[in-house]
Amino acid sequence: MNEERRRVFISGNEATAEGGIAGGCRHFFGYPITPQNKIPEYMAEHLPPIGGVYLQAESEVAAINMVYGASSAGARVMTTSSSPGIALMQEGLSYMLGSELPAVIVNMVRGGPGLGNVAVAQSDYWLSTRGAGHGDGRCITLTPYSVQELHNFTAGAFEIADRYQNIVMVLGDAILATMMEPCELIPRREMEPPGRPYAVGPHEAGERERNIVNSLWVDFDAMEAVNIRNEERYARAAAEITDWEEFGSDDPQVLLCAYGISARLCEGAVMRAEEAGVRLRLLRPKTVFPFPTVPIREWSERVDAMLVVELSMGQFVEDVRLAVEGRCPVDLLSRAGGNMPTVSEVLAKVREVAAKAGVAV
Amino acid sequence: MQAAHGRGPAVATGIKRVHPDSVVFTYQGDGDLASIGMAEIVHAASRGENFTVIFINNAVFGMTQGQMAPTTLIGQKTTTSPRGRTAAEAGWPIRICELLDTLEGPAYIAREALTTPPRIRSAKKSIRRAFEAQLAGEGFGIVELLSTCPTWWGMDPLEAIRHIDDTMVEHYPLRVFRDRPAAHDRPAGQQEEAGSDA
Amino acid sequence: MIAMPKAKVDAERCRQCMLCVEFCPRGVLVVSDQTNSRGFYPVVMRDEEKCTGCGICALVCPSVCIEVYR
Amino acid sequence: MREELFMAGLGGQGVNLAGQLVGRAGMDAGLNVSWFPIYSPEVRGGSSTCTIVLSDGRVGSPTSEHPSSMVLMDTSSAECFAGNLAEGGLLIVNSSLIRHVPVSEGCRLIEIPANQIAAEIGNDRTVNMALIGAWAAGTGALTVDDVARSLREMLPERHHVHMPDNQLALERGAQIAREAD
Repeated sequence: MNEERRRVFISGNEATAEGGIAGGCRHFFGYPITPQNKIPEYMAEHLPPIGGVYLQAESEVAAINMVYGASSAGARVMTTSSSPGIALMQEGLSYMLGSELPAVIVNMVRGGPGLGNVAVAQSDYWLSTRGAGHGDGRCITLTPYSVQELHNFTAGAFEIADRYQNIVMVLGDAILATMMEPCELIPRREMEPPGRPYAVGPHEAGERERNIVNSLWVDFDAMEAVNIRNEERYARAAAEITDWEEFGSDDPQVLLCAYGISARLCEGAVMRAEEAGVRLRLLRPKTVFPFPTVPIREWSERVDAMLVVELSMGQFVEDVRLAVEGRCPVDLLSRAGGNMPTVSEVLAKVREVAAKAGVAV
Repeated sequence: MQAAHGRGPAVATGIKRVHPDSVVFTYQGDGDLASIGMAEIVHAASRGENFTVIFINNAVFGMTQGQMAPTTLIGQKTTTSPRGRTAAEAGWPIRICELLDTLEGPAYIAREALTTPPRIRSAKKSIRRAFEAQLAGEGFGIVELLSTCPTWWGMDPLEAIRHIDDTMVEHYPLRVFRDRPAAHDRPAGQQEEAGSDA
Repeated sequence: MIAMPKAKVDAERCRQCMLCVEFCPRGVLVVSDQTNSRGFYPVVMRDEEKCTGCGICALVCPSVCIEVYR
Repeated sequence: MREELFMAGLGGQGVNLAGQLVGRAGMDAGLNVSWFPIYSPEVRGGSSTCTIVLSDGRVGSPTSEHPSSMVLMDTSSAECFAGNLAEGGLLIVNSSLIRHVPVSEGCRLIEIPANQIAAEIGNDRTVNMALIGAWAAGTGALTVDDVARSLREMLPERHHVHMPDNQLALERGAQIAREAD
């Protein structure tokens, strides 16, 4: 695409909102919660002048059900929230997964459980990749690590949601939401409606069968069929959209695994790898569901040890261990509640992990 | 005891049903009580739960940086109604006291304003009365307090007080809506506290 | 404890909203020329003899940082 | 090239705006940058800090353990944060409010009477600009012209009337920094 892209210095929240608009979102339903308030505020400012709809719901429960309605009516629709609000949305998420409907949800994760605090955390990893409400459905989960990626991933999420008829969760955090960085904006343009043959809405008599959006399947086989279709979607997504980036030594002794803001800390550690005296490489997933199992498995046969860094008490590390299947030691450095390890602490842990694995330093 | 946003009346119900002799109250803002917690407040009031609700109405979500609330006035600019609230987009501001006054459950319902010394004294009196209703086992009491948010209204504190007296009370009239049994028959927002030195 | 009524402002907690200055019937409160550690110019008593200890300043103070002795 | 700047002051002193200006000016100068704030929960009053990373390579971590430069605007910030400065780093303090600050050996200290400069200019809101001018001249990471140009871009048109005051404050700060070296 040969369009000129404007480079601006903006916050992650603003980049996310503008990403939504660039991705074709014209309907936004939300409810205030820190640290993502700049997103609904941006939408309230920018959507009505371009013919879009911004509506502040009375709660997150209402917001996600407005999303459910708008999606079933054929719209590219989005909501954003932060951890406690996403927890409230789980009913709606589950209904949408059961009804096989697309939507884009952004979660700027904050400390928890409970009301927690408004500081950085990554403790909604399970909520997003496993537990989007009851039942078997799962959210395709993207993990940006910069303001630019928040913008690009949010914009691209609508396409992915429609392709797999599934919810796409963009998993940010309180730092990515509030920090500012340069960002090249994807131009807004008029977009065709996504053309969902299953959507409800007005149509000429005889034009098509009437559509029913539903997640109630009393018949066992019909209910199972929904789950099988979803599993097929996830298998296709694993083959088609699994994404990650690697950075550092081509012949690493220790592989760092981290996503989102933790990957930024690890990138800092790789830049100072000589201080640890270890050859170091970072593998950072850009998608965590589907998960980059294959590259992690491949590295597990070549490195002496892996170190996972996450701002939760050991959620993401489970997926890494499932990919490694015991081929190499996998250690964990975790902080929670708004605390983050420093780059020096990451490097100290790398030294420790390397020594344990018998790496000559 | 900290409850989730909007769930205060449900949590208070749980506490009061375990400890009926304890004094229980909730302290809720307008976003909390009139938006996400609308179901909880209506049902607690309808059940006539024997606790007291202090309801702070400043017509804005203050803690999350000034978004539109259900009580935001028509035309009022907030961070999520940047061109001013319109009824067409966001509906009309909700009058909680009037709404709860349609229910049989409540014993005491009043709206006061925290603006001038006489009005603040009147508010204290209403709060006292609501707690007395609880102590006497008369049931649910709520006092709505119109209060300022200078930061998100973009006013200095004095302008904000004037804004309540000049504008907000027009939509939210100061009144004792319900006092059962009507022990103290008086209009809100006017009467001096007995024995006051002012 | 002194016999004379007086209002005492906790300068550290004062946020210079000026409501007490506005409502004081005797006009005995003014803004200090020194900031507190949070960068506000707190209210101080100018004319202690004129204070009647009526308590209006404490009543209107949103920061609850005025105590009245009488 | 990599510069990690940490700024701290009271809410209302313009810490974040000045930090965003440095980030924006870094971007305009072709660098990779990040600006990362920590607010205290209170809107009025309370401390306010931010970290700006400028780099011609990857930014990596947007936070900094030992910033290579610091701008501290009030007493409590000086007490809390001055000790975190990197070895050989540059410390710029608002000497109108900060009377004493301990400086580690090998670090440079530049004292800018920023409130006084702003008072002389007759514009209270230029305190942060005097300090940023000193930072630019003291580190050489950006020029004062870079910063002024980006400030003009950042400010809404209706605030352009304040540009001469801001420019003057930037230059006064820079001048004191140059003389200190």
